[in-house]
Amino acid sequence: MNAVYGLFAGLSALLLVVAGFAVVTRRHFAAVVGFTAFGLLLSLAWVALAAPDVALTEAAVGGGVTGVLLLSASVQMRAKMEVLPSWGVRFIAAVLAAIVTAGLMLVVLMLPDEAPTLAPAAKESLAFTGMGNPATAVLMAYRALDTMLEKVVLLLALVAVWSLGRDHFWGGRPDFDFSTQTSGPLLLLARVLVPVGVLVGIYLFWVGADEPGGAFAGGALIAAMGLLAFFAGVARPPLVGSGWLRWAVVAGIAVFLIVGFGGFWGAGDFLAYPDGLAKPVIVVIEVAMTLSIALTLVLLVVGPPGRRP
Amino acid sequence: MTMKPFSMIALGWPMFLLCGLLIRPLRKWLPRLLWLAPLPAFILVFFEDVGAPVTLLLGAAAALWSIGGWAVPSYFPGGRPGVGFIACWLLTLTGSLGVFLVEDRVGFLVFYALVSLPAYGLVVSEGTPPARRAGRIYLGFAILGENLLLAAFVILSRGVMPLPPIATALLIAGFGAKIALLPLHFWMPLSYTAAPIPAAAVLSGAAVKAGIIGLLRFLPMETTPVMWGGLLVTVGFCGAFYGVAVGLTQCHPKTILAYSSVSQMGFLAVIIGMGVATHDGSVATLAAFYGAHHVLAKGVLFLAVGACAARPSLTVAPAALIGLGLAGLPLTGGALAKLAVKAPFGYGPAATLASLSAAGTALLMTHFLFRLADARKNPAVSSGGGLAPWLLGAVACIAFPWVALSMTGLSWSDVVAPVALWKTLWPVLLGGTAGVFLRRIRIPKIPAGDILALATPAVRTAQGAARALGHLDTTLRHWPVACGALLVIVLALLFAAWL
Amino acid sequence: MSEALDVFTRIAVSLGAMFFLAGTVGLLRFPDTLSRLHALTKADNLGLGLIVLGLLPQVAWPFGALKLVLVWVLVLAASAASSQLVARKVRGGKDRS
Amino acid sequence: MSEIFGFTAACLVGLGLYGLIVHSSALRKILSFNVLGSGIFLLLGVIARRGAAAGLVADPVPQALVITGIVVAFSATALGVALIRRLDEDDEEEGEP
Amino acid sequence: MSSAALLILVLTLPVAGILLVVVGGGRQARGISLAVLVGNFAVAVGIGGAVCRTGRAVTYSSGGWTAPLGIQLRADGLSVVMLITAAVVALAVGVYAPNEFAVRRGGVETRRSLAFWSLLLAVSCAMNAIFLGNDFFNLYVALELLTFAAVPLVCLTGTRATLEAALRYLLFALTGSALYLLGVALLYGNYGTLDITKLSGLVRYEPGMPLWVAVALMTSGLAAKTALFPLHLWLPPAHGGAPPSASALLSALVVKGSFFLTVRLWFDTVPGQAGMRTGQLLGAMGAGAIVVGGVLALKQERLKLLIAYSTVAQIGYLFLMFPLAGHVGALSGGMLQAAAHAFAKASMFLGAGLMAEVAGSDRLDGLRGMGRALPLTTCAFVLAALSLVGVPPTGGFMAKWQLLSAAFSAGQWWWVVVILCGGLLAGGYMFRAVRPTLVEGIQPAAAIPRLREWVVLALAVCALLLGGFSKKVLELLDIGRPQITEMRP
Repeated sequence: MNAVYGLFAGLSALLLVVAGFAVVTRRHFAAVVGFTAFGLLLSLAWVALAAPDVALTEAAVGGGVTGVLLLSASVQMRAKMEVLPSWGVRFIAAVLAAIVTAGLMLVVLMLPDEAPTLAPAAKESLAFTGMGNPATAVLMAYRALDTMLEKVVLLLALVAVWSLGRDHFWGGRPDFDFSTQTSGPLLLLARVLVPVGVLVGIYLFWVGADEPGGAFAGGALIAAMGLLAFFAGVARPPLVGSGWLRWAVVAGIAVFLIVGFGGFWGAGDFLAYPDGLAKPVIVVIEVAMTLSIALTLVLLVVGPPGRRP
Repeated sequence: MTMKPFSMIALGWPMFLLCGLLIRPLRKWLPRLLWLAPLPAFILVFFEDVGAPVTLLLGAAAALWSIGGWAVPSYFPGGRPGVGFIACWLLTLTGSLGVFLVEDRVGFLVFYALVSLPAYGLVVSEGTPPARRAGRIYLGFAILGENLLLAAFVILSRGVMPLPPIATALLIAGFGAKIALLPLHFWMPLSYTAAPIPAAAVLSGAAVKAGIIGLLRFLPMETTPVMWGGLLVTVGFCGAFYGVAVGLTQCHPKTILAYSSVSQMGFLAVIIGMGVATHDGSVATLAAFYGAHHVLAKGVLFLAVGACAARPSLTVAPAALIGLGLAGLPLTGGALAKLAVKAPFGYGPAATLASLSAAGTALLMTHFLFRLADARKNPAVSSGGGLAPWLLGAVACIAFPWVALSMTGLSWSDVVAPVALWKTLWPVLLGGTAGVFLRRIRIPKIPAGDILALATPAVRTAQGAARALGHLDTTLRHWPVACGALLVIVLALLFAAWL
Repeated sequence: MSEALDVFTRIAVSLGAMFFLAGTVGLLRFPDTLSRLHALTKADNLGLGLIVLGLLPQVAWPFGALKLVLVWVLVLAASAASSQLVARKVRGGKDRS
Repeated sequence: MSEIFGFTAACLVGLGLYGLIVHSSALRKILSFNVLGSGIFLLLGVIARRGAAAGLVADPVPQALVITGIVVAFSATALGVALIRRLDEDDEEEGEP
Repeated sequence: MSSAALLILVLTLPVAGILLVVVGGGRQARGISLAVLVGNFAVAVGIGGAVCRTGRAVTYSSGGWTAPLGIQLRADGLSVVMLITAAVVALAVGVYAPNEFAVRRGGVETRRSLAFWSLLLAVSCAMNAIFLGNDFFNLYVALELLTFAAVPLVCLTGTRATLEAALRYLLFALTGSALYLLGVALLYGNYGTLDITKLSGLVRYEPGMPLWVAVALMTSGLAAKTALFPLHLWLPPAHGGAPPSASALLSALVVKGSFFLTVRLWFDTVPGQAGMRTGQLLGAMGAGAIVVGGVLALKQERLKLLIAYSTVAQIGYLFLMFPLAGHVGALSGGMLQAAAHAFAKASMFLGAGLMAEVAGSDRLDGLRGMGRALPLTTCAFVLAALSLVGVPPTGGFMAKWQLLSAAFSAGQWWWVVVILCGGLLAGGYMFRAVRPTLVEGIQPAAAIPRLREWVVLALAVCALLLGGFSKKVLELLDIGRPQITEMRP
């Protein structure tokens, strides 16, 4: 047991060091690299906390796609070094942050000994949903409304990112052009890794009902493959104005809504799943959602249209 | 808002006329129809029982609005004031009549706002820089008064008995701002000087009485603590004499009339204060009688300023009658008003002061009459017009108190008794003589708005404070500062909740 | 039997971990990018291979094992490609000049 | 164990807040925001782990909240980065002519 | 479907609208959006009817999963008033939205048309979700949805200044929501539920330091998103720089979202439990907002910035309800103020947009002659200003009346002074905004469709009517409130 404690303590220390480096260093690029490493380490922490679903999501998003996003911004930035405020400001900020941290630590220690939990309730209702993975049950059944709203958030973020383009590029392709030095290895990687990766992504979402995985982790993996394909120049980002793209982007929420209102007819409530059909219906939603998530994530990273249609 | 059905008609009618502004062909005719606007309210006075004070004040106010409305076209080129002027006129009119008719508190505040705020449009309608300045100051006071009254009314509506002193203080301050009680008076000379003559007439005569009816209604004489009566009497007398003193230094007839209003409103406050001090509710009717006479007299005197430029021969003599009447010239309506309010003053020092203030009024009116006569040689002072309304108004002003005398409990024989005649005559003689002598002395000029000149340092301080707040805003809007403030707020909230 | 397999797992995973350690030391100690890269890829690929090998007896046959091997192969491909890219980037400047 | 990660979460929150206050460039603020967010998520993870009951190793509800939260935080990052990139492009265009 | 299902309908209808706009491209965006907004309004009124009829709060659990495991939606009097307000404002903005957001001739979608209409619907959706939410995490997602809808609205024109304003807004709002989420996490850790109704029952018996840490974090996070002084750094540039229809949404609705959540937190979750000082602290910040916002508004030379600073000041009034909590009039006064400000401010921003279109800029000294050029708009402008100043019988007046009443009943006279000073300042800055429009002057001829002017006027009239019907509104606000059992000493 002590060894496990030591391991966790070491992991925590490593996390803090890397995060501290990412926050404190003056070089933007280094900070972003540090943050990506932090994301990967964090997913280890999630495994330690018995949250494999979160670990997968964190690895795909926190360490993966977010890293790419931040990297793309840091590469483009003209200033490579951060201009920090005066010593006094930093000191006051550090004191304030330290007080908050200390307070939080105190609160962590004061958390009730008998932790209040919804685990029994979740477990009890698990049978109705026909799923084996309680986290997925929470996401897709108990708190499905959250998940739907969250997908709207994602879609809206896409609209928001698109709205940052320029008027004359509207309808065109995002300008995500890193293929100036397309090279053999990258090409090879794209050709080999992308199909396998997409397969793994689909697998992740498929097993998500019963095992760690789920639509978001799967979608994020597929998105990463898409980005790799763009990097290697194997594929081009789609036209923002194209019809299929729009349909694909909204598919997840649309199916959600259809199933939701179907619930009135089938089970008397919005987003209620008919007895025995819960799992297939959820899988249908997840198929559409995985597609939409993958596409939306890719589009979020490649940014607004930057070339004339 | 609660009121009697006929009151709704009386107040709906001007609003209906206002809607006429939306119809383009009607717009041309509306200025000529303004005199019709207050008529339903005027008719209402004769058959609806609204209580003696309201009957007196409302009747006089409606009559003045009608006369003033008749005079409006003659003061504007082509007889067509701007749409804004008409709208403001009708809105102010509605408010001015509405404060007498509405029965609930919120409704009173609504009409009070209506009589106060749109009048800004009347004050600034000439668009000159002094008019705009006067308008700004007027509006500031209107909003100040409105806010004070809001607070007072909220306390009133909580129904706590006895009324907390702060509520009474707020009421007096709020209505005091409207009736230009010292030291909240300086907006009055500025705005009456700036406003066109018919507007100045209705504002000084009718609109200002919203404050009087407010004091009468919300400071019931029977129950308000005596102390407040004393305060009103003191402040009122100060205003009565101060108005005369500063008025004497003025040249422009409109400004002199405005200072006379300051003085007269002060005197009215004294009457109300006497009522409060003696817990005698009947004084309300007497105060209303005095006020009603002032409605017509002051309004008509403003019209005289315009009429004088057109036909001096038909103006100066009646104006002298009315002006000195304000001071109590025997057998005029003003004398009746003065006699009516004799009773509450008794025979003590208050009575002496009252007589002295009447002498002061006579002095100021003499000064006004000289200036009026001078002004006809100086066309810059006023553009002429409105002869017929002026004459009608003059007749109404002289006749009205005789008609309404019975409401005060005085009889004809009381007012023609030699003692009564002498009582009202000597202050007039004293003041008039002093006025004639004063004409030979050069009096130092004080700018209209008197103590406003002293406000400059205060304004500078305020500007400095505003600049400081601007710097504060700039500092707080720095990212690290705001972010740090956020954390400080977290800690402060926690600290406050935890302790 | 299972105990022997457990012992094998322990040995193989520990060996793998040693290689990772060595790779990390190399990354920190070597003077230039290329040699760091060398240390890292060589050691890590081998280390991961040993760990996968060690874990094979512990997982369900055949899909679990297949997944593990797949993980190794994918990492191999990715690290090969990325180290190539890094190397090219390092040399890129010199080539052009 | 929950304390260890709980303290780590608190420190991450503090680090994130510090970064948010002192950094002047938006990119680093967004990065700090992500660190801050990670701290909060980790705290939820600790709460989930403490809530293990009824045969489940953790309370799945906070875990699901974290997954939703990660998506939301990512959306925020994407929007922020898009804004930064657009502003940088504008800078370049102004600089070039 | 029962009337409770209307709750889910009002949530999903705008979502469906967004999907249709994205799929249909900007081509039919306007038509779709207007249809959805009309439907949204109808459903909001329907919910209002249901709540009035039953005299109780209407609740709905999605999927039949009841709290604490599931998410409950709940419509009480507060929700209904704000729902209808938001629906009216959103619809008005939709009708007003100028041609720049319509589709170009030939049916080609433009960036702005797609973005504007979907963001408008998203604001509507997020507001509905916030007003109906009864689960703090669900509310977090709704709050973020609102932020992501609001930020791009700021920079729809794409100028550098607006982009910077948007970025600053985004970053500060994110900081705020992070603090909020931290508080939510602590609440869950201590009570094992995020359902407001359940929580309010639990915290009564087990208050303690963790609860107050959570409440402090959530409150300050929400205050940052509401731009409560001194956290208002982002508001003036964002609201002052956005296109007018966006500014109207931002000022009238978006800041009310996080404010509404604060109300839910303080009045529904921990009612009557915080000490005297917390309320006073929030009230003090509100007072600071009223004074600093008012003075800064007085100093502005541009109409839209003036209105933006007036929003800073008016937000201050909203927070005066917290020190007065527990006294009759505090809650209703604050909510009335929120609704009245929504109508009046939307009307002002939209009106300012029309004036800027005619005059070519929104500099105050360039607005002379507006009274003649845009009579209806000027009329609306005056009405809206009166409501903001608090002149009877407008909604703003009734709100102040309620707040003052609560202040007197609490014996906290200092808030009376603040409210009265605020009224004077408001009179001053609104005078500065309105006066030039009433002065004679010459404006270039510009064809403004009458409909747009009527929309502006209609909103101002709503602010006026809110005062006239305040009795009804006050009754409505009381429906579904937990009985106030304890009055604070």
